[in-house]
Amino acid sequence: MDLGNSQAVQLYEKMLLIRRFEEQSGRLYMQGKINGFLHLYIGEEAIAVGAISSLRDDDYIITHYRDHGHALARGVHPNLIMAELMGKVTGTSGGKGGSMHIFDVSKGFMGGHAIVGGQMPLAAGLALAIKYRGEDRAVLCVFGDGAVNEGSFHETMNLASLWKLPIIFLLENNLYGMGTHIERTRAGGKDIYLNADAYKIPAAQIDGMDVVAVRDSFTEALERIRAGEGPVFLEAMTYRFVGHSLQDPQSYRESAEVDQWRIRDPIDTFREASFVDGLLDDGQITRIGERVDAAISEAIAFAEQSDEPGPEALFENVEG
Amino acid sequence: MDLGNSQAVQLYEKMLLIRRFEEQSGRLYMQGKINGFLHLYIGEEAIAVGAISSLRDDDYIITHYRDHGHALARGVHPNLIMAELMGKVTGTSGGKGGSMHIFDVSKGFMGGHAIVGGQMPLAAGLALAIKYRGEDRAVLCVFGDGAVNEGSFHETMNLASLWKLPIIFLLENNLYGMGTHIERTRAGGKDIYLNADAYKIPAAQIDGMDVVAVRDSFTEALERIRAGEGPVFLEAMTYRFVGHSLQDPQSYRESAEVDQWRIRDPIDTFREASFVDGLLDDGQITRIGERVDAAISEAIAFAEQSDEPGPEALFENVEG
Amino acid sequence: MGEITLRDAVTRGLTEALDTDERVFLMGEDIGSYQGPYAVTKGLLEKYGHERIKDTPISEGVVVGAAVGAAMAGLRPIVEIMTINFLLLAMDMVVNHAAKLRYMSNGQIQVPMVIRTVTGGGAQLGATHSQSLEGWFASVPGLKVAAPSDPYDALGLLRTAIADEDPVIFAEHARLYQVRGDVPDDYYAIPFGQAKVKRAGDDVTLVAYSRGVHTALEAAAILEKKGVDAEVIDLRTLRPLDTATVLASVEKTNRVIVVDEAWRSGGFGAEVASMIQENAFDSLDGPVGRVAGLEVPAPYNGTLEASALPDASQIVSTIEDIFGI
Amino acid sequence: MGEITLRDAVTRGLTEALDTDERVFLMGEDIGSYQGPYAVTKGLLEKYGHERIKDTPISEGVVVGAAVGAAMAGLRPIVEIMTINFLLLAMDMVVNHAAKLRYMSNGQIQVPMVIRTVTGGGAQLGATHSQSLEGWFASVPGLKVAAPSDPYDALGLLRTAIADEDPVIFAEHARLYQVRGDVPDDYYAIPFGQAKVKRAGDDVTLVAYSRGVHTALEAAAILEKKGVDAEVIDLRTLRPLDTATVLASVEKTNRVIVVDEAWRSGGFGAEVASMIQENAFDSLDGPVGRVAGLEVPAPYNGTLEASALPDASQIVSTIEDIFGI
Ligand SMILES: Cc1ncc(C[n+]2csc(CCOP(=O)(O)OP(=O)(O)O)c2C)c(N)n1
Ligand SMILES: Cc1ncc(C[n+]2csc(CCOP(=O)(O)OP(=O)(O)O)c2C)c(N)n1
Ligand SMILES: [Mg+2]
Ligand SMILES: [Mg+2]
Repeated sequence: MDLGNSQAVQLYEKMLLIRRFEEQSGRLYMQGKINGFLHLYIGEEAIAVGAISSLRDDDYIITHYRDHGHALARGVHPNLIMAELMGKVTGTSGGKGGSMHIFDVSKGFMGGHAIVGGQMPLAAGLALAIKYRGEDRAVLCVFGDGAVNEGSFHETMNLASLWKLPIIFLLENNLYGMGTHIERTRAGGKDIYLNADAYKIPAAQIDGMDVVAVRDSFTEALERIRAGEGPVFLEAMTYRFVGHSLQDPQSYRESAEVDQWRIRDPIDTFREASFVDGLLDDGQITRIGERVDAAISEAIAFAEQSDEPGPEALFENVEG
Repeated sequence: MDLGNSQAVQLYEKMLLIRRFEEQSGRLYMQGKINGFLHLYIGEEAIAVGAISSLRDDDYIITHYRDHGHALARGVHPNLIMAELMGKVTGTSGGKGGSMHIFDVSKGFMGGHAIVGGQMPLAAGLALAIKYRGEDRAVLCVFGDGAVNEGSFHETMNLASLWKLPIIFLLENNLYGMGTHIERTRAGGKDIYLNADAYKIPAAQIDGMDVVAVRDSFTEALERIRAGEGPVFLEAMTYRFVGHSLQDPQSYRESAEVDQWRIRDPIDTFREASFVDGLLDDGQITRIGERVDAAISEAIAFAEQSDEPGPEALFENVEG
Repeated sequence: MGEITLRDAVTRGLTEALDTDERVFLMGEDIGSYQGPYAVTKGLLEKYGHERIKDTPISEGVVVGAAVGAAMAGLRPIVEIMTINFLLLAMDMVVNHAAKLRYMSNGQIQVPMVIRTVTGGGAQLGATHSQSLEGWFASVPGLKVAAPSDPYDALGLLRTAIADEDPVIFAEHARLYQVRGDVPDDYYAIPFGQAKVKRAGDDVTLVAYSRGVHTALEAAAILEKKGVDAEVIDLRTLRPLDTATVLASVEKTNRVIVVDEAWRSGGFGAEVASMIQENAFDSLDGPVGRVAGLEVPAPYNGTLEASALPDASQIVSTIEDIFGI
Repeated sequence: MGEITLRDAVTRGLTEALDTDERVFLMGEDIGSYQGPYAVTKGLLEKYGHERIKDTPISEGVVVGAAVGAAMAGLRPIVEIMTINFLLLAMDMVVNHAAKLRYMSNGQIQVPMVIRTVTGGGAQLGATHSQSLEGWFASVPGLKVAAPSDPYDALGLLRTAIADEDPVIFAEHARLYQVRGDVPDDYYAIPFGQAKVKRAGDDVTLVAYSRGVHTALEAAAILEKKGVDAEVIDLRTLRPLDTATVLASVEKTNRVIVVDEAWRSGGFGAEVASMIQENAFDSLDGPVGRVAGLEVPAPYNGTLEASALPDASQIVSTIEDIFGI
């Protein structure tokens, strides 16, 4: 792998942080400490980490409800996210947003959007603002294979290309929208990147289980975007190892299919490859694991010890 | 031209009927006898006539607000359409629909829809009903180049192909949506049929100024559709010789452009070609002109002599 | 006769319609292989197959629109829109197509279809997923809106909805699926526009629908202890609205509170309150009171969210404030 | 000071904002090379160029959504949606995005944008093109809704709308563009939530907005001849709603009629009527009356359509019916 040692550490640590965060979130949900809907990112970590590690600090990120991974990859503090999941006043939105609506504008993290496809038109607007001001920033717009069938996808792709907006469209194709397989929802089949051609947007399909491949594709795409040449579309093939949400009985897929994909676990494979390439040694791997565990424990403790918002919060920030 | 004499008469007569009907509608609008919005089909007659002459009586047609041409081509009586335009009780909708909302269910003419792109999802439903019942009927769904950028286009194209619905998508590409040229609204440019591939729908671009070419493409497409192979997409290139509606100052286009297209007037060119090929002679042409003029005069007289709906009509047909 | 949940009552209504009317089919996101997001359609795919239990892409616009088209062609589609919040993506199809086609075609076209959808808040789903928008649909001529509060009504109203010749919005409250109640084995149906007196009383009328009925009944129990005898009316359908039952009650009690989970301003409660004072002004001892959702997007935090939704104690205190009882 | 049309007042407000605030740009269908479907943006493309006067594809969803995104990033987009009926295609962007983002982000995000749109019926455009849906938006926390009735208010409210930190629906009535009125040369702005007494009177209060104000003024002229002195209140903004001005008037006149072009059931008039009787019950001589749109989709035929819209004679006869004056 074409990677420095410190980069390997960073990529691995971020992915592991997301994995452990999600595992603990799931556990806390079962304990009733997190409520509402909870969508975990387990299995897809390489995408958020590969993509976001290639961005600049002044780029925007906007994503769907399965958003913890992207927020963590962006460096939104785990304490704040966990507190939000638990509805605490210290959370990213003071407990008023919840898991599906994580925002940290100080990090250019523009949400967490729970309406399938809803973030896409907003991404066009963020990018329009960049272009209007003549800046070379970019917008990362994340969405799932299910969102592709919404009208908002079509309208956004057209506008973004027509106006040459600086957006990188990142499709997380995990083959399912909730419990329905993409072959049963999309006439064009599972190779969605082919559709970008209809909008004259350059596109590629990439391996979403390979963090380095994701990162490299992004680096290249961003050059084009910053040069003012308009949007790029990247389809990362992936799989969610767990249910759609914590409510999901997963009756729609065979466990053999899940097992097959688990073999390609993005964290295990990256750790092993890095080890083989001499980028990570046993000591580092242990220390990273310890750091991540400490960060998660801290996040949980922070969240649990935080207060709920007081009644005065109810009417705050309805209007400006 | 591969055409019989009686077919030539029919095609010519229908096109002329539409042309004269529209000319008179425009005149009546200026006189204040027709109100609201009025969108004329002048210049595009070959499409409706070519397409609809290839349909069976039990096929459905659904179209946009620029609908007089399709209704006339389908054989909806000019009297009823003209009465509707004048808001009379004898009109297709008893004067309650108006120009943009012409319906004649007895002829499978399912409207006249004034929301851009709105007819497309309905077309999918009509076709779904056909398929559900195992029939070999087809749905003709007409829309403009402007409608292609609505989310409803995308959602409908996907569903139609996914479920192999018996729809013939007929795009009337007259290069403008109101006053905005397609190159300024569509990233993919003016060859819209290329987009059908993204949905795995077979598609072709056809000459919308040539009634026989339209008819032939339709005949072929319908075979496929009736065989249960799913939708077909045909893009007919055309031009409206007049404004978008009677309100349109047409400041957005050069008269030279209009003149250029007027050279290819679908009625004149068909008449001349038919004359050269011996399919229409001077006598026939004169008689057709007379018949058409008589039909239009009758329609206007019928409409003018008809009553307005009485007050009791107001609350009729709100609910079943 | 047996006690079943509201969920099962809806499932029974769907099954029965699928069994007895070939024109009926179901369409919606994840109603098939996922077994239904709220498990209402559980087992139906296995029983009726893909032709009649149609999983759709995530495309609310064309899902509703295709149902409209199928209804235009004589079928009787039943669409599931996962929650009423997502109907915002199909507003044009509902309001400008389904509701208008009969009128614009002067009766040539009918649109007999049902849109089942989940309404209401209180499940900590956040602002985008917790709205009660049924009142908007109830203001549109050409639409009908039903919102049952118990299993008996759910089945009886669903039967009427499916048999109706017009588009019906059938709003199932997310937090009522587990409500249990007796449902007869024999066939019955509940005509639209007939409210039900859930509890008779002489002192004050509580008008509600859907989950609000339970809140009102809770309040009635508290009021009873205070010696106040409340009458609770379940509207059952918002459009058509049974004004007669409401007005008869108000003429008896002279006091009325409307309970509504939607935001207070412009919620359906506003219509009910206006209608009552227009028609029974002289019978009223005081203004028609409204207990409704507070005017904030739904917060995720459970305590905050609960504080924004109407509850029994608010009903009791509103009665105290207005009528001094 | 000069007399200009409401159309020109809006154009002036747009021009001024474009001149003074670089963050302002316009976006909409046919606002540029077509010169605006209602000619409000005439000449602006030539003056400001494509970067600031953006013709868009016919895609209401992304047009509104992109404005939301641009506002999130600190610009001040002004969107034109050709008519309020087409906003049905962007409901999700307005209601579930623009209105929610500030709250869900706990104030991290602001969405300062204006959606200008044309509302109302009476132009024989048929059922799909003639609705008055502003009341729905006025029920959503996080949105603001302005609906001017004359050029002075149009400019004053538009200035406030553009300066506001939240999404504003700015509803221009299709049949008011030609209304003329004096507009000062000097700068002024009209704060939201301040109704205006258009005509003072002691006997009955007529509450209206947008075109309804003109209908109410016509009625007041008729009433005057009958010896009835009507006070006419123009709400100017529906959200926030100036309850104080309305209630003060009702306390003086003891009689009130709400005029609303939307369908009566669940129209904005329902909210106003409910609010009044809740707060001024003891001042009322009789019920709050409503004169509103009849509950039918708009018919094309002009006579029929006119009969479905509120007019002055209905106001007069409603006052007679309720108050016997
Ligand atoms: C407009 C809308 N429709 C439906 C839903 C319910 N829903 C939430 S997530 C989801 C599946 C989305 O699938 P995909 O885009 O592939 O993302 P993934 O969950 O696989 O990451 C659905 C249908 C929603 N939130 N919004
Ligand atoms: C949803 C919606 N947006 C905008 C309009 C206003 N409008 C009416 S026709 C039209 C142009 C449509 O162009 P196209 O589809 O190319 O059809 P054409 O008029 O050229 O036949 C527009 C923007 C509308 N009726 N519906
Ligand atoms: Mg997916
Ligand atoms: Mg066109």
